[in-house]
This record gives sequence, C-alpha cells and structure tokens, in this order.
Amino acid sequence: MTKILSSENLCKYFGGVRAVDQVDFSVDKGEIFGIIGPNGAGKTTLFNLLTGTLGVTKGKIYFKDGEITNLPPQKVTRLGIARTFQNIKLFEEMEVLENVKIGFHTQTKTNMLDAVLKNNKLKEDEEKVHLEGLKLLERVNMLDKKNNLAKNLSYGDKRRLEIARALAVKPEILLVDEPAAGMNPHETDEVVELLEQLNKEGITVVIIEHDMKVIMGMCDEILVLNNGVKLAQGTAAEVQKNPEVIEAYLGK
Amino acid sequence: MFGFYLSQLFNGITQGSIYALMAIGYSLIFGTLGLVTFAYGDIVIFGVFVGYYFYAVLGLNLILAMLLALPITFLFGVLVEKICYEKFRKEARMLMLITTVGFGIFLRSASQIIFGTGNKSIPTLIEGKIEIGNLNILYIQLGIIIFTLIFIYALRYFLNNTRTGIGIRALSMDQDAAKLVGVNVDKSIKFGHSLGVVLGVFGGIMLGSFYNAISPMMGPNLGLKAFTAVVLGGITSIPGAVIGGYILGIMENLAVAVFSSGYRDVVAFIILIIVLVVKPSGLFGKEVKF
Amino acid sequence: MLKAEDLKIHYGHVEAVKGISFEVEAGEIVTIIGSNGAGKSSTLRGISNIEDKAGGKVIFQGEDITSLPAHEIVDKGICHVPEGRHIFSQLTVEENLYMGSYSKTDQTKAEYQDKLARMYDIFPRLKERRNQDGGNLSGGEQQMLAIARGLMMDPVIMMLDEPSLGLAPLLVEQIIKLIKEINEDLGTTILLVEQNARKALSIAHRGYVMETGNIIMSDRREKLINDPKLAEAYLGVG
Amino acid sequence: AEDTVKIGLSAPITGNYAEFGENFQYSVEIAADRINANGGIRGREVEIIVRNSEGKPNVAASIAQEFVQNKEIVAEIGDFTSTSCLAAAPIYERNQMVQLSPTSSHPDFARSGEFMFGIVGTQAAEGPFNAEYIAKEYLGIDSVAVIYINNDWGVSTMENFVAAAEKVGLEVTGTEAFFGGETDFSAILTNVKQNNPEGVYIAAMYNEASQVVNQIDRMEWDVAKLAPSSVFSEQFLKLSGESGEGLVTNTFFALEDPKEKVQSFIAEFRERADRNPNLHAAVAYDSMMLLADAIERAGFDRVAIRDALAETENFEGVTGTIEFTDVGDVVRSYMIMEVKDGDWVVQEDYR
Amino acid sequence: MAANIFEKIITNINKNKLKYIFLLIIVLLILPFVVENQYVLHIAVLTLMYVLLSSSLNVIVGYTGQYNIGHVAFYAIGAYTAAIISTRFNLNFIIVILISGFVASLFSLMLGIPTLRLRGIFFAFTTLGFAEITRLTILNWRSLTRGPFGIPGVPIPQIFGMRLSTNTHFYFMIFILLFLMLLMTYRIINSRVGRAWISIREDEQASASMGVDTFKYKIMNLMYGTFWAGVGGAFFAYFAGYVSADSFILDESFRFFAMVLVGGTGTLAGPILGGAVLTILPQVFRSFARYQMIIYGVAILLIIHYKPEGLLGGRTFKRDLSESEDN
Ligand SMILES: Nc1ncnc2c1ncn2[C@@H]1O[C@H](COP(=O)(O)OP(=O)(O)OP(=O)(O)O)[C@@H](O)[C@H]1O
Ligand SMILES: Nc1ncnc2c1ncn2[C@@H]1O[C@H](COP(=O)(O)OP(=O)(O)OP(=O)(O)O)[C@@H](O)[C@H]1O
Ligand SMILES: [Mg+2]
Ligand SMILES: [Mg+2]
Repeated sequence: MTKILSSENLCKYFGGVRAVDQVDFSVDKGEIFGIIGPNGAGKTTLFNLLTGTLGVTKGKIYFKDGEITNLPPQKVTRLGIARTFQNIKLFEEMEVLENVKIGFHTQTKTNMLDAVLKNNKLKEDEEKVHLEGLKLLERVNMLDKKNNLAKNLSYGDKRRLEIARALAVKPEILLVDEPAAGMNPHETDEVVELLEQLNKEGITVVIIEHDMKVIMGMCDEILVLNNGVKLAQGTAAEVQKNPEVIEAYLGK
Repeated sequence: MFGFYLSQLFNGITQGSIYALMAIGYSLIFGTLGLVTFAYGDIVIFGVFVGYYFYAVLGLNLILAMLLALPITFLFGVLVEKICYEKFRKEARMLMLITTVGFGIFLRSASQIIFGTGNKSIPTLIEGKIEIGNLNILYIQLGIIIFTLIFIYALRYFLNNTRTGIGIRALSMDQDAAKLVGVNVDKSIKFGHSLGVVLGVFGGIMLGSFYNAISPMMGPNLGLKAFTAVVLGGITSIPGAVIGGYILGIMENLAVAVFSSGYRDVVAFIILIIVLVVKPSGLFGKEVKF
Repeated sequence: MLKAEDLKIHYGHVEAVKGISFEVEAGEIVTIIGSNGAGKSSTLRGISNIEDKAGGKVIFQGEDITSLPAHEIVDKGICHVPEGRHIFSQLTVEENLYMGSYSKTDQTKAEYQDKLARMYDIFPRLKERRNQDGGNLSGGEQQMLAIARGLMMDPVIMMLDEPSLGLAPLLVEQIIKLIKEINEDLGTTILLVEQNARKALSIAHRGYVMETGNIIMSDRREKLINDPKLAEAYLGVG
Repeated sequence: AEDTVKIGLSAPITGNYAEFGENFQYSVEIAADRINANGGIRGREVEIIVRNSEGKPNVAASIAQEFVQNKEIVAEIGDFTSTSCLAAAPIYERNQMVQLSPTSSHPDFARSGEFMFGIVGTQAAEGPFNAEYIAKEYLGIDSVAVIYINNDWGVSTMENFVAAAEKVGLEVTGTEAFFGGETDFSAILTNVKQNNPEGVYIAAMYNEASQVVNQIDRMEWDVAKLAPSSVFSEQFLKLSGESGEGLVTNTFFALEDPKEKVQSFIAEFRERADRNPNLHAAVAYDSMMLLADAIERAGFDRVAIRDALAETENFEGVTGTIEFTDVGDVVRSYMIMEVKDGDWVVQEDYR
Repeated sequence: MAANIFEKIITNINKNKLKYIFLLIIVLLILPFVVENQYVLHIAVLTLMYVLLSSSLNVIVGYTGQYNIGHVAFYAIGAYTAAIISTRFNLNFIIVILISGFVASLFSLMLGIPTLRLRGIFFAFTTLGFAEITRLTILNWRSLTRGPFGIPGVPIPQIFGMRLSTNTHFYFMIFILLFLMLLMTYRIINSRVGRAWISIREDEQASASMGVDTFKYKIMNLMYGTFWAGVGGAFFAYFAGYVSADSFILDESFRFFAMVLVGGTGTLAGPILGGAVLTILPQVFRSFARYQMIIYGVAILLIIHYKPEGLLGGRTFKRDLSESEDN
C-alpha cells in the first residue's frame, strides 16, 4: 500500500483553542479511512486544513509525493482532492445539473473569449460537461431532479448532490464530513452503498461520521481524535477495543 | 509653524467630535442591529428641523423645542422602521440599501417643501467659552464631547447589561432563535432603531447649534461621514465608531493643512479603504458575518 | 395539554404540512418521526409561530395560541429547540444561556445562578467553553448549548427538533437519557422530533409518523416499535 | 391653450440648488403674470412650462430636448448653474432656440453659441471690479486670501479675481477650495490665516458665505471680508447675524432702488415668497421681461426672437440697463454694498 | 387585481421567451423610424444607455454577488477617458469607446486586487469610497479634467465620413452596443466562466473547493462589468457632447443599484426592465417639478414593497452575504 495523504505534526490553534494539535496520520491509497471523535475533537478542522480552507498553524501536509501545506483550496482540488461539507454547501439558487457542472471546472478550459465567440472549444466543453453531468446524476439517482433548484431539494438529496458534485472533480481522494447526519437508517444505507461503490472504483474515501454502524462497517482504518489530539489509529476492531477510545467516545 | 499644526489638530478634534457623536446612533442601527441605512443623515436632519419648527415657527423656548423633538423623532423612527425594514427582515440586506435610499430621496424632498429650501440658523444652545492659552474652547464643544462620552457608556451598558439590550444583540445574530427564547423581536428592533435615530437627532441638534446652520440637503453628506466613521472604527464596536469619528476629523483637517483643501475627503476615503484592506473588520471591530 | 387541529403550513406553492391534528398530554414524551422533508420541523415552527400557518388551530392548556406572537408563546412555557441549533454566534456560551432565561423576568439572581450551575453540571464541556463565542463551537457543542439554553427556560413543554443530529454516540445516549430525566424529574412534557427513530421510541410514550405533510400513523410506543412496515422504513435493521 | 406664448423654464426645483430654482420660478411667474395683466405679448398670454433639472447637467440636456421638440415653446429661460447651461447649449444651438440664462456667469457660456445669452454679467467683469474697486480702493487693503467653492462658478470667480488682483497689485496670499454643502471651514480658515492677509474674498453663495463669516468671527480674527454679488441677499443677513457686519460686495440690484418698477417687483415678490428678492431673483425677472420685449418686436419665430434679443438696446430692467455684447453677454455697472447694522447699505454707485 | 394581471403577463412572457425577445428587438429597431418626436427619441437613447449601465452592474452584483455600490466611478472614468482622448486626438469613436472601456476596466483591476478578498458589505464600502475618490479627483485634477468646468466640445462621432449627430444615430449606436453587451453576457453566463461566477455568488468557499480560482474569477467579473460601464460612459460623453463631474455623483450609483433590484437581480431581463422603468419614470414625473423626487422615492419604495425580488426577479439575494463558515 502506498500513502496518499498524510500529515506531520499538524496543528491548528484558534487563539487559545487547540482545535488540532500535533496530529500525525496517513491514509493509504484505495482504502476507506474513518475519522471519529467526540464533538469538537477537531475533525472538521482537520478537513479544513487538508483542503486548504484553513491555513495551518504548524506542521505539514503531504499528498502523494508532494507537500500541499497551505495551498489554496482550488489548487488542492486540482491535485485531486474533493470534499463535502458538514453544513451542506450547495449552490442553492442553481439547478441540480448546474451544480454538478461546476465540479468539472478544473477539467474544462473554456475562457471568456471562447464563450463570447461560441467556438468549438466551448461547444466541446459544454457537451462533455452536460453528458458527464447527467451520468453523475444517474449514479446518485437524481436524474429526475436535474432541473430542480438545489435549495428545494430534500435533505437526503442535498447530501447526495454534494457527493455527486465532488465526484465531478474526478478526485483520487474524497473527503466526506458526516454524510449520514440527519438521515434515517434507510437513507443512511444508500449513502454507505454509494461510498463503497466509489471506493471499489478506486477512489480513496475519508469519512467523518458519528454513526458507528457506518464507520465500523465500512472503514479499513480509523483515526480517533480527542480534544484536537490523536488518540488512536487502527482497524475498527483495534479501535473498538481501545479503552481510551471507549472512555472518550464510544461509551459503555 | 508648530502652532499652526496644533490649531489644525484642534480643528480636527472639534470636527471629529461631531462625527463621533453622529456615529454612535449610526453604529447602533447599522453595526449592532444590522440595518443598512443610507437615509440616516436625512432622518437626522429631519429631526433637527422638527425642533427648529417648534422653535422658529411655533415660538417655543429653544431648549424646550429641541427636547420636544426627541420623542417625536422616536416615533418617527418607528415609522421609518416600518417602511424601510419591517417587511425585509428576512430578505437580503442589500434591499435595505435601496429602501433607505428611496426613503432618503423622499424625505429630503419632502423636507425641502415643508421646511423650505434654504439654510436655517439655529442659535447656540449654550453660550460661552473657556480660554486655555491660545485656544478658545466653547462650552458647546465641551458639551459635545461630554455627551459623546456619556452616550458611549450608556449605550454599552444598555447593550451588555440590560435585558432589552442583550435581546437586541441576540436578535441581530439570529431572529428566529431570539423569538424562541422570548424576545419580542419586532418591538426590540423598533426600539433599537428609534433609539439610534434619537441619538442621531440629538447629535444633529448639537451640530446645528455649533455651526448655527442646518439645511435639508446636509443629510447625505452627514450620513456619509457617520457611515465612514463607523466603518473605520469597526461596525460592531460603538467606542470604535467614536474613535473612527475622531480619526476621520483629524485626518481631514490635517489633509487640508498638509495637501490642499480639495483633497480633504479624498484622504478620508483613501484611509477608509486602506483600513478595510488591512483590517476588514475596521480598527476596533470584531470579525462579523455580514 | 398541547393540541394541534388541522394544522397547515405552506411555503409558496409547497404544501409542507397538509392539515394534521395531534395532541400531547401533560407529562408525556411524544415523538414525531418521519423521513426528510416530511414536515416535522415545519410543524414545530408553526406551533411556536416562527412560521406563518396557512390554517388550523393550536390549543395550549385550553387556550387558543394559534396567532399569539412567538415571544408570548414562549412566555406560556413552550420551549422550542430548533433544528440547526440557532446559537447566537457572537454571544458567549454563558450569554447564550442567559438568553435562555430571557423570558423569566421574575427570577432572582440566585435562582439564575443555580440553574446555570446545573447546566454546567450536565454539560461540563460548556463550562470549559463558557467565555467562547457560540459561533466558534463545534457542531456537537452547539447542540448541547441549544438544549441547555432551552432548559434555562423551565419550560412546561419542550419541543426538541432532532437534538441528536451530529452528536457523538456517547452524547446521543446522554441526551436521550437527559430528555427522559427532564421528563421524569422535572415533569416537563416533551415533544421530540427525531431522525433516530429507534432512540426516540426507546423513551417515548407515544409516537406519530409523518410522511409528506400528513400523519400516517400514530400509536403507543410498543405498537410502533413492533410494526413491521415501520421497522423497515424508519428503524433500520438491528 | 392654443393662443398662448409658451416659454420654457429649466431650473433646479429640487436638490442642492432648490432655493435658487425656487427664486427663478417665483420671479418668472411674477413677470409672466404682469405681462398677461397688461394684455400679454402681441395679444397672446404668456405660459411658463416649468421643468426640474435637479441641478444636473444631463437632466438639463434632456429638458432642452423636450423644449426644442415642443413647437409651441418659443424660447427658454435657465438654467441656474453654468454646467447645466453648457450641457444643454448644443441642443438649443442645433435647434435654433434661445437659451437665456439669468445666472450663468461663466465667460464661456454666451460664447458657446449664437443662441446663448447670459445677463448676469461675467466673472471676467466682476472679478476686476471686486479686486480694484472693492479691495484696493474701497477697503484699501493690499493683500487678500481667496476662499472659493469648488464648482464651475466658484473656480471661475476665483480665477478672474486672482488675475485681476495681480494686475492691480493686490497680493493674493493663498486660495482655498471647499465643496458645496461643507459646514466646517475652520481648517481652511486656519490655513488662510497663517499668511496674515488683510482681507478674505469669499467666492461662495450666501449659505456657505455666512458660515465662513461666522467661523471667522468665532476665530476672533479681525479681517476685511469681501465677496461677489452672490451673497447679496436677505438670507445672508439672517444666517450670519453679527458676524456679517462689515462684509462688502457689489450688486446691480438694490432694494432701496426708488424706481417704481423695482419697488413693485419687490412688493410682489414679498407677497408671494414671503421674503425679499435677491439678485438671482431679480435677474430671473428681467430675463422674462427681456424675452417679452424681444418677442413683442420679433413675433413668435424662434430665430427672429434670437435676432431681436441680440439687438436689444437700452432695456431698462430692475437690474439696470441691459444690452448684449456681440457674444451675448451683458456688461454690468456695479454698486458697492456693505453690511451695516444688520442691513445691506449702498455705499458707492459706479453706475 | 392589477398585481394579478402583472403576474399573468410575466408568466406568459416567461413561457414564450424567444418570441417576445424577437418582438422586442423588432419594435426597438422600428422605433426611431416611426417616432418623430425628438424628445421621445432622446429619452429612448437615455433609456437604452441606462439599461446598458444597469446590466453591466448586474453582471457584478447579480451574477457574482459582489456588492459594487460605486459603479458610477467606472461610468465616470469611461466618460472622462472618452472626453479627454477625443478632444485631444483625432481617433475614430469606436476606438475611443473601446479604450474607455479598457481604462475603466483597468481601474477596477487596481481597485479589485487589494479589496476583492473583502466580503459582502465590506467590499461595498470600498467601492463607495472609490466612487467618491474618483469624483473628487476629477474635480481637483484641473489640468487633466478641467475640474468643475467639465469638458465641452466632445466631437461628433463619424463613421465612413458620416457624421453621427442625430438622436436616431445615437439610438442605433447604443442599440448596437447594448445588443452586443447582452449577447456576450448571455453567452458568458451560460458557459464555464458564467457558472464559476454564479457559484461564487452562491457559496464562495464551496466554489473554491470545486477548483474555481475565486479571486481570479471575481477580478475577471469585475473587469468585464466595469468595461461595459466604461463603454456606457464613453457613449454618454459623445451623446451629451459634454461631461462634467455633476453627472457622476453617488446618487447615480444608487440609481443603477435600484434599477438592478427593481428589475430583478441575476437575470438578463431584470435590469432591462428596471433600467427602463427608472429612466422613464422621472421623465414622466418631471412636470410635477418640486414633487418629482418625492414621487420617485415613493415609487422605488412601492415597487420594492410589492416585489422584493424585483419585477422580473426569480431569485432572491442571500440574507447574509457571507454566512458560509465551515462547521
Ligand atoms: N473559527 C474558530 N474559532 C475558534 N474556535 C474554533 C473555530 N473553529 C472551530 N473551533 C473550535 O475547534 C474545536 C474543533 O472544532 P471542529 O469543528 O473541528 O470539531 P468536530 O470534531 O468537527 O466536531 P463535530 O463532530 O461536533 O462536528 C471546537 O472546540 C471548536 O469550538
Ligand atoms: N423555507 C422554506 N421554503 C420552501 N420550502 C421549505 C422551506 N422549509 C421547508 N420547506 C419544504 O417543506 C417540506 C417540509 O420541510 P421540513 O423541514 O418541515 O421537513 P422535516 O420533516 O423537518 O425534514 P428533516 O428531517 O429533513 O428535517 C420540505 O419539502 C422542504 O423542502
Ligand atoms: Mg465537524
Ligand atoms: Mg426537520
């Protein structure tokens, strides 16, 4: 297995709050990697650091062979890292299909002049984006809603659309933040299925989730954070047995 | 030469203290309540004219007339809130920009018709001065500074320590949540807004009395200056707004002293932009989501 | 104690709640379950009147509160902990808790301090963060704060909208237990909306099931838990 | 109605210059009523079409377009500011209709076309008068600072005064500009005072000029104050109170003027506006009368009106005798006025 | 009642969009030949010019959510550039108009680089300040701009030896410019670039996460919008033959903003209607003289009260301009 994403002594402080404190971890290519921890442990903050949404206080982040510490989000995305947000962030006033099309931004080249001239480059790009966009919507079972405004979707659909949009980036690694939050068991199963399917197709998945059924059922490896500090990293079985993890997070 | 700069500095402080006084009410309405307003100057001047009307037309005692204007402008503030904001509380703030611009145009023109088009003179409320060395300090100037200080502390106390005040702060962050803990959102917004208006009118009266002149057309410029002071100091901070006012006054006057009088406002706005670029939340403000 | 009759809520052309009726008896824990977009949150928002109702009536302790303004409904002792937390982001944790007692005008300082201490007992995490702005808390911390803020009101009835959303497992247990305790120890009536139906039913006395704006089922908890259709759609296996 | 003569009036009825526009409207209407009472022009009643230019040049241009399009309108009076007049000028010129501005004193205005006329006298004439006769001779000062409003009128007033001052050996110690609507003049006064001039020339309308003298007074600065005719108004006295004492200006219209036509105009104006007319009001009145005179001679053709207007000889208005120069300006003769005991008092007559 | 009819008309228009657009273009093309009243034509020219200006603002405010309330600055820069160049050099007016657009665009780049990372209302403050700085600089820099005197004598534009001096000529000039602008904007909006702009409006953080270089696209957007403001200004300079700073006060900026909001943001049609309504309305009310501005103010308030999303608006502004935080 080769490392795809890793950090070294990663820290993020907000004034006195050490949201992420000296975290070392690494994700192997092709696995499903879970991140758990009590509320406020620093999981979302970690995602924000990895994707360039927040600048790091200290430490380094590596993606494949290069360092990506403090790269701006759009560059990180270009390298092949896509994410979803804990608080769903869709382009609310845009149609579902348009939301997905934006995901193809990095893979198309049309510039303003092309658009004005309506040349072949524009036509090719638009055609490609349209077709592939529809394909992605089909994958997440949302083809029938392609012309709805994103804001009018139900919660579960919004989550699915966010994943579809992230997939449009053609990521090597996908970071999802609590994809099953607010879903009923039935809907949760659908999301799990989708993520597992993606993983089979070769996308590395990093998932934050509080639903232990989801985490324990599908993760190859789990990182446990507590108060910004790494508590443990290991397989589901290892983590579940770890007394510190039980004490801090799992209970019983 | 030194004396020259000293007196320009003093001019700046004088003018700054007026900006500062005007900025307090603006800061309450705009910074704390989050109500965008570009009619503030017009509303303030309207309020001062109400006082002027009592004094000059109805012949009341000057101080009485001005005091009488305050409760009336409080009620007027309620009306303004109803017209410009009530329906748009859940809408984008940019709509308020247009409603207040529209209302400002309306009020300014109406004032010209009601009160006449020309400048009007208001006598000084408190006559007299003290001399310190070469400097003459008028009582009215001292009054302005003292009231500014009183208002900062009173308003701070109000917002941090009284029930209504904390309610106003809370509703400015999340109106639904405020309702759900029992804040009468409608009344609180109206109250806060009117309080801001009254503070502004009070400032306007001091200003009119200091310069001995008011005109319906003074509104926009006045509003723009109060606005600049508030943004400069940081929209969330009331003391910041006051300091912003002083900085603005001093910078403008030094600009006149050092460059030329034509560049007075240019300098003010350049400083505004620089401050925003370097510290978007203003000199003393907290980072807010606006 | 709380009764809704033919409640309707519309958003433009969307009919989110299509005329539902239900009631909650004093001392009960009643849960409303249903999939996303069923209209559960809208129902609660309609009761506390932060959303305009298109029709229907709400009766509380025999009094018609249908069109009372939201803050007066709070005064009556109805507390609504909304979905999505709605923390006052630039107030500190402690100020947020103070806001919870906003409607308690007749309460003494000592009583207030007492209650505050109790909240910090229940949620030690909040005590650690007491001077931090609410907006900078993590999702779960905010959820705790929202519940604690509601409890500060000493409500007669507490309407909780998905209180377990985004919480760590340990906390979900805690909160479910807490709700039961509030109900049993303080006698607070509870109306609980939950996505986590199994957990909700484990403490509820009765439940309603909503689907696309209608109540499609209502029964005592034992019956609901054992209903096969329900189990498949909402409870999940295991 | 069909049988009226229509005259367009373009004036700032709202906005910053509203009080001046209002004066225009009062005066022109008084003049029209008077003409109509005397049987109109060539038997037709005069009708004034008022349009609000808001003090904006682009709006003045639109109004010009409306007026020239309306075939019943034979000539236009207005606008107030030189910029508005200049913006409208090409349209009037192209469509061959007279634009008679009561107040544009910019030397370029009347030159900008055959159909452009200004009757207030240009700064090219007033500047030298103020420098030579008011400053040097009447006040007997050798140095002066200039405070001027930074608009077209203010700058041209300042420039013409400064140029004339240099010629007559009056030292200009400094010039300071301010923008319209300013209330605080302490900074520029402090600047100006630093060079110790003997006098201050205040190139401003009466609103700001009264503020300036107030603040000079507050600084306890004993300096000679002089200003162009724009300050000559009752408003100035009201707004400046005691601090206006001793300010000197010129005018070619005086309330004391015993002539019957002047007194009856003043009486009528007082009746309608509840105040005394100022210089701007008086020139607006004369503008209407001048046009009536020209139309009486020429008939209702726009071009003929222009020619008749240009040929006007020895027209006796309330502001003195009016005759146009080749370019369409009027050369004025001035009186010196000073504020004494809270009133405007004529000191010397250069008529 | 009237409201109802209006709604019906709007839905009808939305249904048969293409037909109506075509119809509108035909009507606009025929207009100058049937209308003989020069005043009406003059107002028609102004209306199209304001539509161009408000549409150019809409690109910035409506599509990318950048609250530029100092748009008048770029209009002024365009107008002055055209006036200065055309009175000093003998250049074809088309070139002058292009240059003016680019100069305005360049200034927006200068303003944008330091200020674009500011969010929502804070960006708005800086544009407001910039508008005032621009106006005051024009007034102060007398050697270049003639200060408060303005620049008269902007030459009459010529093409193929023909002098374009009548209202009809100017009508077609602005019609072509507007047509080009709307066509280009339509195409851009429906391309990758436009999508990126809109995504920034909707959620800047999410947009960056999709790989959009938000800073670059915001700059591009600002430059594109201000280019057309500059073009509008240059047109104005030729049309009026005279520019002066009095035409470029802050009120004018608010007027553009009102046009966009009254019509409906983020749609092509909205600012067209808004621009037309708010240009024609004051002309209609001009004969009310002193009551004119009162009516104007009330009209704006009424429209916004009646339809907060704008007459043709479908989408509404976000309540908070930068509510997007990460957790
Ligand atoms: N901008 C900020 N300023 C100050 N503190 C912050 C900020 N953002 C996050 N924090 C703090 O950092 C800690 C970690 O927050 P984070 O959102 O990463 O938690 P989390 O593990 O995702 O929790 P949850 O499971 O509840 O989503 C929290 O205690 C939070 O209060
Ligand atoms: N402000 C709004 N505007 C338009 N439609 C809305 C609005 N709020 C809710 N809706 C719609 O009303 C319906 C009911 O929504 P509601 O939030 O009440 O559902 P819910 O049962 O609480 O779902 P969830 O479990 O996802 O919270 C949904 O279809 C939703 O899309
Ligand atoms: Mg999180
Ligand atoms: Mg819900």
